[in-house]
Amino acid sequence: MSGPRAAVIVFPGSNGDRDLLETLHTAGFDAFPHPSGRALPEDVVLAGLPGGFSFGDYWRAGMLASQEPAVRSLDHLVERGGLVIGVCNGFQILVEAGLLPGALSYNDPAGFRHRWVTLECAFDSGSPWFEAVPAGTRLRMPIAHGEGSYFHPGGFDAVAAHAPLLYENNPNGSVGGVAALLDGTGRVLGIMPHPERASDPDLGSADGLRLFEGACGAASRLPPPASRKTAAFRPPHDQSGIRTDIRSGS
Amino acid sequence: MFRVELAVRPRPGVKDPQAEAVQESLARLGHSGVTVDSVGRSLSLTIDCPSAEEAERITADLCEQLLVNPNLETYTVSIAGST
Amino acid sequence: MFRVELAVRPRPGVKDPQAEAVQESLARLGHSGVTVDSVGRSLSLTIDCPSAEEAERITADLCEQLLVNPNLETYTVSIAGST
Amino acid sequence: MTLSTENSARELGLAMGLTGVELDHIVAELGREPNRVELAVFVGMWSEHCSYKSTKALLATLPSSGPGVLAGPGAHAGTVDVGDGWAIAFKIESHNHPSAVEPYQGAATGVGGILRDVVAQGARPVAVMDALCFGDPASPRTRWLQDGVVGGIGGYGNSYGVPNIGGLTVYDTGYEGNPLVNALAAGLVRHDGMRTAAATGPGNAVLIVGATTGRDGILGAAFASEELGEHHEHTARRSHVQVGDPFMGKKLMEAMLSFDDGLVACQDLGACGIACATAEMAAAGGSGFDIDLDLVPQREAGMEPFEVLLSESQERFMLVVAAGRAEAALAHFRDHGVHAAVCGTVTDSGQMRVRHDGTIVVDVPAALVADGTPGQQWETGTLPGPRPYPDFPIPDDLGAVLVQLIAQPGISDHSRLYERYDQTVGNRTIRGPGQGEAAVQKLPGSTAGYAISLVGGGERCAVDPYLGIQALLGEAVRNLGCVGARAVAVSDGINAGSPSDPVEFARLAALIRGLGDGLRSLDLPVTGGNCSLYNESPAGAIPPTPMIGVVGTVGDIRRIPAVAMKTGEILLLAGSPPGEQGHAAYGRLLTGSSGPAPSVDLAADRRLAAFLVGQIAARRIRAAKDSGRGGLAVALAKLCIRGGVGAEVRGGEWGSRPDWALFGEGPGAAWIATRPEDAGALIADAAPEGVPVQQVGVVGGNRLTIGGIIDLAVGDLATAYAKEPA
Ligand SMILES: Nc1ncnc2c1ncn2[C@@H]1O[C@H](COP(=O)(O)OP(=O)(O)O)[C@@H](O)[C@H]1O
Ligand SMILES: [Mg+2]
Repeated sequence: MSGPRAAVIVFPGSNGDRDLLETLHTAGFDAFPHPSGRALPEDVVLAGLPGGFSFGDYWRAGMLASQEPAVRSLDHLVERGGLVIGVCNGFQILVEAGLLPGALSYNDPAGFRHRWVTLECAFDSGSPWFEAVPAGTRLRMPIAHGEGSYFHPGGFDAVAAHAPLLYENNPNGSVGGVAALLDGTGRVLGIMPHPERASDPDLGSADGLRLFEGACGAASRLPPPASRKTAAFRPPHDQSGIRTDIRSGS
Repeated sequence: MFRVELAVRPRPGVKDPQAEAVQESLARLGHSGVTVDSVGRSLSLTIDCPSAEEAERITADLCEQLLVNPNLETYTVSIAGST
Repeated sequence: MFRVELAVRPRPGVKDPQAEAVQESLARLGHSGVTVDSVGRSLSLTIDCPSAEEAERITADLCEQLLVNPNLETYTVSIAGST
Repeated sequence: MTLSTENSARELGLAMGLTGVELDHIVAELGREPNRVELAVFVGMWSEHCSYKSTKALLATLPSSGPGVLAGPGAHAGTVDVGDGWAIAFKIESHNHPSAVEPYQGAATGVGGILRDVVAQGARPVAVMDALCFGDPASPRTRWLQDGVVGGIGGYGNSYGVPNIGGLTVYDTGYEGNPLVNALAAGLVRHDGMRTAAATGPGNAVLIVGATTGRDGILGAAFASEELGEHHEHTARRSHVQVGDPFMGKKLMEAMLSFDDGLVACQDLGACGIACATAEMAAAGGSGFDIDLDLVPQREAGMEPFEVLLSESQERFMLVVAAGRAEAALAHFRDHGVHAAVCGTVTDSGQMRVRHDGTIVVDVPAALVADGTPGQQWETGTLPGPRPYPDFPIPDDLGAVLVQLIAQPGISDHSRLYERYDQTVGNRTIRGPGQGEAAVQKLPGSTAGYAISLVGGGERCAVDPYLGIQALLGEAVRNLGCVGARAVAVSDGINAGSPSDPVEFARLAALIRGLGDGLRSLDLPVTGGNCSLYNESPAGAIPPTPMIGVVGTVGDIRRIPAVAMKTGEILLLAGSPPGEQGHAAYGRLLTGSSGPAPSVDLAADRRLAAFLVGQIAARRIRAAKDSGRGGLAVALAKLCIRGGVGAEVRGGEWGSRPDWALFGEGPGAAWIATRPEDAGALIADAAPEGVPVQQVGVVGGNRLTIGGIIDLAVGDLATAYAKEPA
């Protein structure tokens, strides 16, 4: 298998790892499963944190997994210019690990919810994840979670500039309808809905695949991992957290 | 008005998968001296009734009807005085 | 050995959909005078260490590092003496 | 009664539920009195739940072989060929009694248990479906039960990572004191990857893997074979219920499916735990087992031997591994984060021999324990005959009747319920809950797939069990036809009352006879199933309630009809509107009585299904829905609601009793939406296949109109459909 190397971190209790691997392959990555108990290998350009119930989601979703060695090595991958995606439980883990701000809390109304939802891309972020998803694009994919209500103590204003995807009909009480979040580099994406399950028209939608194809395009242009020092993408926002580049979607 | 604090925990001997998983993870993190005995739930209620005894009775009713599963869980109640 | 009881509850002002859900079930059962203020979680630990201060310190570390999400939650700890 | 009292073995055995005949048989076979631990093993293993002593002879009459069957009754889960070298292992299991007492954990462990059957067969679980029956939907108790049951099914399956792709929910006062919770699980396995329970090879190691063993649900199997008493008695029995741990279950599943080095046999630990697995595995392989209970990883200190043996702690398997490979096996399982220990060896003695604290506490023939019950004969009573509906005039406003029917709990929208289930994890679900007549998934890396229809309920079977179960079979076959699937095999779950009541036993016997005859006329085998008896509450027995799961193959998932019909399509009616007044939700609604026997015509259902499969393969069908509960009118209303689109159907087809034509529940009928250019060819193909098809209307607008009989805004129908029970 050729293509950029991508590791899918498998936690005890992950259950979306196979779906994520399959979708990364479809998008052109050379993807492989990587146990969460070990730091990531140096040769990967992308790490995927899959959906599921890592450590049973016991106590608080994502909390126990956020301490795993593979998660602790994500900083290093990001510094090297690598890409990270956390889907559903993976998003919870990224937030718990502090790689993304805020918190994911109990759905409002409470309870696990599976549903096909429509997301709208709020602005052009410049993030590699969104190369194929311009502002105004609508994406259809399923949600499947019980603790996916995005919360930030500063409210929506504090994160709007980093929230490229908003729910058309907020299914879980997320502040401002935030469905996904980018870090300051634009390379770390947390997303509560499941783009890896919207990766094939036979399954009802291939909209999610576009995120991965964008990432694969960007990752293919990266210099080989060993020689990479700095971020390979322009930061999408100034660091004040103020939204500078929003276009309204249609 | 009485403030009622209800603490619910697994009955001794009943399997407590949450405690086992938290224990496993703490061990992985190297916290070897810490044993997780149980993971429970807590509820804070305000009950509008004339006396503490009444509040206690209502709470016991609620626990039996809905809030506690007597076969899997035990509970303790503390009534925090009227306000 | 110290027994530590940790109680975590939603930070005031943060939404508590679980409490709302319990409130709804109570209303359905006709319990009108009861308000559900919050639903929280609790953890019972045994810590093997020489002093209560040490147990307290270890617990505070665990809470800060791991067990409590300060964005959403507050916590109280009680140390139940050595055994 | 405890095992330590000084009663004689006989008194103790009788008190614990064995019959005199059974005790005599045990003593005769052993040549001595059983000791107390042995007695407990017999009590558990010879309970109805484990031994099928009341139904064995009846079930033996069911057809169980067919061209696609790779493993039938007797396997962990029936397994059928679905093409591309893949097979589906599937089975239905009930967890009625545990769920009545502790709905969340009862249902969760029910799902965990049936998933372990699939894993034991060597298959990776790909789907769960559930069949639920409750009492009054508006009562607080039903809400509490349903909330817990649905929470438990979702809580286990969502975490485990297996999608729930459909099910059924029935509300009927007959289930008030005794709800039913049945679950179907399906898994994918390569033809050459199937596993067996047959333990062979003296000297091979016996391993127990997974969770630790605690005092969980000791003699739960015997409990499942008792009637439910008053509610307060449930409380006293709550300790029978297990706690599910989907996190452990998932780790264990991955560990099991990635292990084959030296694996000889395996079995899940369910009812009667270690006792059941040792006896059945040894009996299946014609071998014996020596087990040392001290080697079993235990969660609690000081467990009695019978407790360790009969514990129903969840998330465990027993394995037989080739001598010399045991160490590697232990390392494999521990790497996956689950407990593992060698706890015995295979022998050639034919005996189930159990040691505790250095002494032998059980030494009995494995085959005697596993399937040696003398069987149980019950008296058969006479069934009350069905009665026709009392005469009633045609209601003035049939539109209002339609609105009422579509709002009936059981017919109305279940999305609030199934939203609590993950339906798409695993990237296989082509049609999930609410998306078609049957669930559809695709095979790995292929456009071929398989479909599963799970149908059930007791209303029709209460009127006539023999015809009622056949009506269900017909419905399942039609459902599969609507998604282009050819039925291959059946798994059934029979839920019934106490066989000691002659009328209940007659119902049970009629159900199974009806099933057998129905299967024969459809040329379908049954590959496994489950019987849950003693479903009674102080109010009496439940209606006799079968659940029928049918697996079918789909040639090309890209050709199956759309989820909804669209403006501009032509509406065709396949089959004839029912003329006679067979049992129907409509009759019940209007007269309050349960009415005559259901109308059944399996040959017509079979022809209709074959026709639909052919036309779907020819890409001529855009949407299809068969007539089910509420008849043709409800089926069409649901098609309109799903697509948010109206339909205009001409009048004149509906005869002198348009109410029965539209709301009757006759067999062999379905709505088909097709493109105008395909309608001619489709109709031309129908006659030679013996399926009457006529063009009756068009899709479009925002009203549903049927001749001058019904004229309703689709929005109003949707509102009624979505209404929560008050
Ligand atoms: N209603 C039924 N129809 C057909 N086969 C049945 C039925 N009930 C039970 N069986 C078969 O009887 C055997 C024993 O059932 P069960 O004890 O539930 O299996 P297991 O021990 O694998 O859980 C199984 O092979 C099962 O398929
Ligand atoms: Mg149908």
